[in-house]
Amino acid sequence: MNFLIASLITFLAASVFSLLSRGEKPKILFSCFGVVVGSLLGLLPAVQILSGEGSLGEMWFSGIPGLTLALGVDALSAFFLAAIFFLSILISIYSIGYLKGETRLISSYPFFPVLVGAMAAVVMARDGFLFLICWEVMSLASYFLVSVEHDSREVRYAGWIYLIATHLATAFLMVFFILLWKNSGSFLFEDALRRLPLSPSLAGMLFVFAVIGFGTKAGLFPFHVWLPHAHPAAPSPISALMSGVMIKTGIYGILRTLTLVGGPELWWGGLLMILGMLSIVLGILYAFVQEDIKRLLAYSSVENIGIITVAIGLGVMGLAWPNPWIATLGFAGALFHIWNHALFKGILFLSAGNVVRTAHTRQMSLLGGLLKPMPVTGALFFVASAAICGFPLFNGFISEWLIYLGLFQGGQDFNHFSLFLAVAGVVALAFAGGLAIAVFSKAFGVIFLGNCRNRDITKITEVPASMQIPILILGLLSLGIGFVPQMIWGPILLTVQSLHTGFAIEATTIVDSLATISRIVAGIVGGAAVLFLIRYWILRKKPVRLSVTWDCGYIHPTPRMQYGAASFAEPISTFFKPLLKPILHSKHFTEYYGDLAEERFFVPLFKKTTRFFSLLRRLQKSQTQDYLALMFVTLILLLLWEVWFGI
Amino acid sequence: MILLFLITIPALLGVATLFISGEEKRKTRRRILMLGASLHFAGTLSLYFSGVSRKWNDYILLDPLGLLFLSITSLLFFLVAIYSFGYFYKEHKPPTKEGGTKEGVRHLYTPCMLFFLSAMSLTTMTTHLGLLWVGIEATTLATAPLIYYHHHEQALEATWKYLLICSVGIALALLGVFFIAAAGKGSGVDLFVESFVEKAAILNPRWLRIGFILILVGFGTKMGLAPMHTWLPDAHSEAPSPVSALLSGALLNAAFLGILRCYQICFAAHLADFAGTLLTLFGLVSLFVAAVFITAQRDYKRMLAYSSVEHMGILSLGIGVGAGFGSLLHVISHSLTKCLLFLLAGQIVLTYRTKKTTEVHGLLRTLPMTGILFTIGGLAIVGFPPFSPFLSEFLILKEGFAAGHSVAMAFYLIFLGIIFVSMSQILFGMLQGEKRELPHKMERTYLMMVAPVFLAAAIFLFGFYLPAPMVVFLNSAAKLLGGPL
Amino acid sequence: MEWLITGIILTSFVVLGSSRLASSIRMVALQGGLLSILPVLSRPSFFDLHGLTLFIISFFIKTVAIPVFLFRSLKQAKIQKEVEPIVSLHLSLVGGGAILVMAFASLRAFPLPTAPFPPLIIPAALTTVLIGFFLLVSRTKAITQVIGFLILENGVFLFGMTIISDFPLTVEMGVLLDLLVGVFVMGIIIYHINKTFDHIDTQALSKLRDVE
Amino acid sequence: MEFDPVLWGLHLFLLLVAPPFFLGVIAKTKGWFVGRNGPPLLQLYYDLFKLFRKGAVYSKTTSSIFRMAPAAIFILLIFAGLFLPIGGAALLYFRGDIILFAYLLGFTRFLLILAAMDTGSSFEGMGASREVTFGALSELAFFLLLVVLVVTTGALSLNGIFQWESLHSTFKPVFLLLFFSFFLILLTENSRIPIDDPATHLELTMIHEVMILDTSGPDLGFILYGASIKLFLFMTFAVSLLWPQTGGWSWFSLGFFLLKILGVAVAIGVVESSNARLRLIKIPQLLIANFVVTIFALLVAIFGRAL
Repeated sequence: MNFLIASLITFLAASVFSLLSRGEKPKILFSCFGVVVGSLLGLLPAVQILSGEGSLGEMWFSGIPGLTLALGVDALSAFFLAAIFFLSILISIYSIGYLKGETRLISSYPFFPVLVGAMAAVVMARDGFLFLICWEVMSLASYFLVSVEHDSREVRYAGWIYLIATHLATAFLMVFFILLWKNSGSFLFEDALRRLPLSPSLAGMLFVFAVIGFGTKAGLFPFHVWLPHAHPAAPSPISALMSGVMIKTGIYGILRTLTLVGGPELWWGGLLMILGMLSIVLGILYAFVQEDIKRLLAYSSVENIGIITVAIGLGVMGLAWPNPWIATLGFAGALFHIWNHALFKGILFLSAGNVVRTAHTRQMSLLGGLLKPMPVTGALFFVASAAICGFPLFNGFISEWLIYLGLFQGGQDFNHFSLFLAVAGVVALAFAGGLAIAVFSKAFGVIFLGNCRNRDITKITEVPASMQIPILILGLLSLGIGFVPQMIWGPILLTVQSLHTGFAIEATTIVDSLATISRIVAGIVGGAAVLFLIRYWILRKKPVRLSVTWDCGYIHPTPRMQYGAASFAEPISTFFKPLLKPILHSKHFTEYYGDLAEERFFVPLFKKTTRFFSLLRRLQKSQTQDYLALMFVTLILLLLWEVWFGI
Repeated sequence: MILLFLITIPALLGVATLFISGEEKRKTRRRILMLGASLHFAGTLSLYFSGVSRKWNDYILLDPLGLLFLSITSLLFFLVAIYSFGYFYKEHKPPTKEGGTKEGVRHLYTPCMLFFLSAMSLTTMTTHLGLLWVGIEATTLATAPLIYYHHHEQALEATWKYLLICSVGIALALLGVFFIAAAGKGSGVDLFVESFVEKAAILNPRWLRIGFILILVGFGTKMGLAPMHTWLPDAHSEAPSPVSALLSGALLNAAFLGILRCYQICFAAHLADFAGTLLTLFGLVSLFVAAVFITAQRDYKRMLAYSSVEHMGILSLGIGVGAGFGSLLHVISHSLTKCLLFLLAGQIVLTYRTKKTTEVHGLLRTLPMTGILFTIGGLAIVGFPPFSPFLSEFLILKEGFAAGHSVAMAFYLIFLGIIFVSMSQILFGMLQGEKRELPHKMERTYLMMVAPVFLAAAIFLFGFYLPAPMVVFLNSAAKLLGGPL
Repeated sequence: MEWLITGIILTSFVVLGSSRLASSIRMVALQGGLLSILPVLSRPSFFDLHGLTLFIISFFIKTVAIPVFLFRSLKQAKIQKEVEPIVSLHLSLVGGGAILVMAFASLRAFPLPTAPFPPLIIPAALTTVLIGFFLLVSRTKAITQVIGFLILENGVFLFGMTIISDFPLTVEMGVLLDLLVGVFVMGIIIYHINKTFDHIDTQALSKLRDVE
Repeated sequence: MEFDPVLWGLHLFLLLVAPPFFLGVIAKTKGWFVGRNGPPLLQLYYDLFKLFRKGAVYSKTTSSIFRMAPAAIFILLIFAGLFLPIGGAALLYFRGDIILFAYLLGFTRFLLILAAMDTGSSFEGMGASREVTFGALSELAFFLLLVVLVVTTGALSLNGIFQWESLHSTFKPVFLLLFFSFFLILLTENSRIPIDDPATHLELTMIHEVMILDTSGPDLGFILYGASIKLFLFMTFAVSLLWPQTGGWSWFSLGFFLLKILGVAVAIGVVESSNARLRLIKIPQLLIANFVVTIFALLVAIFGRAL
């Protein structure tokens, strides 16, 4: 625990020093190295706990009577802590390179340690009040980082949407914790645990509140609207951090809720699965039609959060049936995917950051052919794309495999409603799998392959090493987990078991299967190596010529005639037009795909409310007489009520 | 003795200042203001040390509730006095159409401020209903010239409305006092709250209820509860910013104290349900009205004024659902935060020469210090942790749910949400954006920054930590209202 | 005492039906005078110190100071001498009648002990308060609103009579003083309104609002 | 899973040698239908032999992705083949290998698309775009089909599914539905008429062929070889679905298996000859219809299980 406290203090100190110091260098130094040091300090106990050395006790501090601030770490917290600290280290190293010359970002970077610290504190919080405070501090810190470039209108809008989404969601969490408090008389989690089981209606209500509150942060449909705005607006390392770990704190919240409100019911899992499937399907569809690379990645995060949620929903249904095998597969798949998504989404956002940094545009249709000038970035983007599509060899496959396995098992063991959901889950996942190929072949293909579509950016060079190495580490880890998935199975199983006492299954079958997969992957790599050698040997003596791409008889093709992002997406977007609702911007001759939840629900809701209010405002006549009459009428009404009350 | 001293010293200084007129004596007047503020603040502080009697005679005495309000007033007054030095210095310097003032009433600023302080002290230091009423009426009269400070048409209109509506309100409150007195007629009570509480069992509930309604409407007008709040946005937006800060931070509290005193009686007479329902109702209506008018608001001082309506609604709601501790804490939170915001708004008015939200952009880049403090204040006022309004609003929510007022709490949250959405849009619209080069950029008046920095630090600290004595003290005050933590 | 109370009600009605400002002010002065005699009559002996002091002060304020002050501002402001009601005078009178009926009808609902005073005092107070309110709402000129406020205040004072024995003198004096200062400040404001707008019609005072 | 060298050798041998032959069968069938001789049965072997001896021409635009993709695709297909029972039991199996199988195939598609986009040609980009569209739809149907199989058989590996008892003993209508559904997937995935036309190069209707316009030499060889293997895998799947292997492995069963594959190849030839290529916008409709058929099969399977 001391290490973790020290780590939190380090973050705080880093932020304060960075805020107070003058000049760019010390500011960068304090904020980035502070995070590195703090994260390393925190990583140690987290890893220790995950290797099975029990949980850490609680620390208490009470500033206000009745509201204690308690910290503690169990396996679930440690699992998230490890992800948070690990990614933070790499991102802060990346930031050192990224920050050079970004004056405005540097002056906002003291919020970076605050954000990391708040995330850590959120997962360490052991009482509702501290949780809420950390939760909002986390939102605020990330808000300020998102809206660094607030000179631009879009960024302001994005920041605002993010702020209101997260704060309104917190209202649900406030109610959640207060209802929990009402039941147990204390905000401490352990007291809440002592009062289990809750009445089914209360537990159900709590669960729904938690899903709304945490789902918003996680980016679950239809509460995801802030996400596609915030990610493009934020600087790339921040997008990576937010997408990689911050939105996972929402998932943490849902998992923590499951431990707090007791034995789950079947419909909880159903709710999660339905929301998850909606997120998957719509997330991947929207991702596919995006022109902006970071918006694409943001929607892809929505999809992946959907996958995680489906897995948790499956786990919950497994618990409710009860079917420990499915429950284990569901929860393990979710946790595994959380790690995996942190890895490959980290790579994707950071390498997208490299691209944006060098090419100064996020529009994919203005890019192309960047693999040659930026080989490292490109290669890693490829690795991450393959991983996020869930191909074997890469880490993404393992988690998707676990989740599929659970869903298939559900198709076998479940009945009625749950069976239907399990099957629908497979379909949704398959749909996402097929479209993920589309999305990431588009992203990688349009940005890194072919010719550059914009002549202005032909003089692109690779970014400095400090911006390559963190991505490289992430990429190696992504491959490593794909090769030897067993290596993090232990911690995951430990975490799953800490979620619920009912997990008594031996998971050796899974370990065996993972070992088989590992061997197959090795075989594929070996086979590929052999084939490459053969190919090399064949071509060694033969004439190999370089020429232009065959133009099918057309003489003067220009790079701008290549298939671009929009044309690539055309067949599918035509097919799904009813869901996508493209809005034609006649001024720019472009199509913009509005978000279903945003355009059809939130924007009209806000507009209607505003209009209603403006009607009400019109009643204000601003005459003294009217004001007095209003007062008088109020008085008379109250007196009449009193007379009625009195009788 | 100190109590008497707290009432009379400002008054005497005020009378003395009346004779120091003329533009050239401006500095002298400000110094006297500072002197009065410091003496009062010192006196208030000394009350916290044991050995100082909190009772002068039957009429002038301080219970915990009074001490709470007195301390807030004294502190805010002290801070505003410091701020005034810089503010009026700057406001005077570049003579423009908006900010410029005519000679004549300006010399009334200091005496009226001091009279206001005196009246406020009287209000907090008595449990006698009649004297309380006198104190509150006196605050109205003392602040009217302050609102009229700028002497232009709008100021005149605001002052007229303020004076007339509040006077009518206070007349109703007087009627309410009579009704409460009538409730105890024949049972040998005098007009002290304590004696009513003592004899609560034999009070006529009918008269008590009518009396409470009248008091609620009457003092509610002064406090700014909707739908009697109508004067408030006008007065707050037209008054000079230090005055707005005091109006919002201190004056509204005085009326709230008036209502609390009557609630004390109702509570003792087992009418807590009745009074609570009314307070809850007014709280929710105020929240709703504030939400309606904050949305798409074009004048940021009016927005802050409506936010005061909102927070008065929260206070009323808090007492109504039985969250005594939370409400009293919210009194502190709101006073500090709103004072901070109005003081900064003054800074912004001076720099941008406009009160329109659409014309203020890029505050964070143009005036970094003001911008940062305004961000803190803005986030605090919309209920973001880790600032103290969040804590108090959270406590109210918690107690509300605990007492089973789920529906009221749901509306509370919805209205807070709407206000948050509207207000954050306006606030961040002002804060963010490109840097503006303005002709009147004069941020570095340290005197004007002392108070905001102090206030920001205080609301931050109280967001997650309340000193133990403060908790004890708030609890003893909340016990009078039946809602200790 | 019934005579006095009836007189108070009647004066309110005269103000309600009067079209000239000067006569309105005079009537308010008269009402104040009647009101200040009332407590003296309620005492066992005429030379009771409490009652006498109150009589002197309230008589001075209500019948002398305030009307004089109002006349002064009327003269200074050079305002038109008409009342300019929103609701016509006839209708006002009808409304006043309705208020009176209502007040008497509600007598049953207010069974207050009025000990030294006749029970008539309660509906009278109520009528006066309501008529004051009615004037406030239905007249446009600032000075008529002050008059309305004064009548409202008189009604409250009348009500206060019933429990006068419970009031210590200091507080009553404070009440009256506040009233005086309040009207005084209002008078200044009226003066300023007139200077700024060339009239004291409060309908001009409606610039401050949230919609444009 | 014991390691049996003979079995492994034979299995691999079949996987590597047999596929080009069946493409010849299809071509022959088609030729026969239009009343011509058609190309020789072993034509693809000659082609491959020729290609692997050639040099190559690369576009200057292309990067290493373009060069490495064909071989990688080939090896991925080979490994996918290890999970299918070819004339007996599969070489490798574990719980959940169906997912691995599907994703290996998905990976090949991803690589092929990227290789096409690497050339920077608008034609190949177009092909990639179409491939990705139809691929996504057919993958959806394929997974649903897998669900039906898992629900009916209770097994989670391809081997387990095709060794399942009642798949052998009683013939259920579900499997007929599934077979039709899968046959359409087969046609889509392997670019056969009516979805695609493997014979054309320069029509605006093509999908698969246009993506490999720039590929030459051994790389083209890998692609063509791989395509034939993929077709072979799909035919194996189809055959196992309709008429699975009974008993253990024997020379007889192997021969029988090859005969069945031959039948499927002829069937493909017949379908290709008797149908015109669909208009491009009709294809998604066809695939959705296919999806609906699979859902029908799923319902039949679920309610059949409940009985």
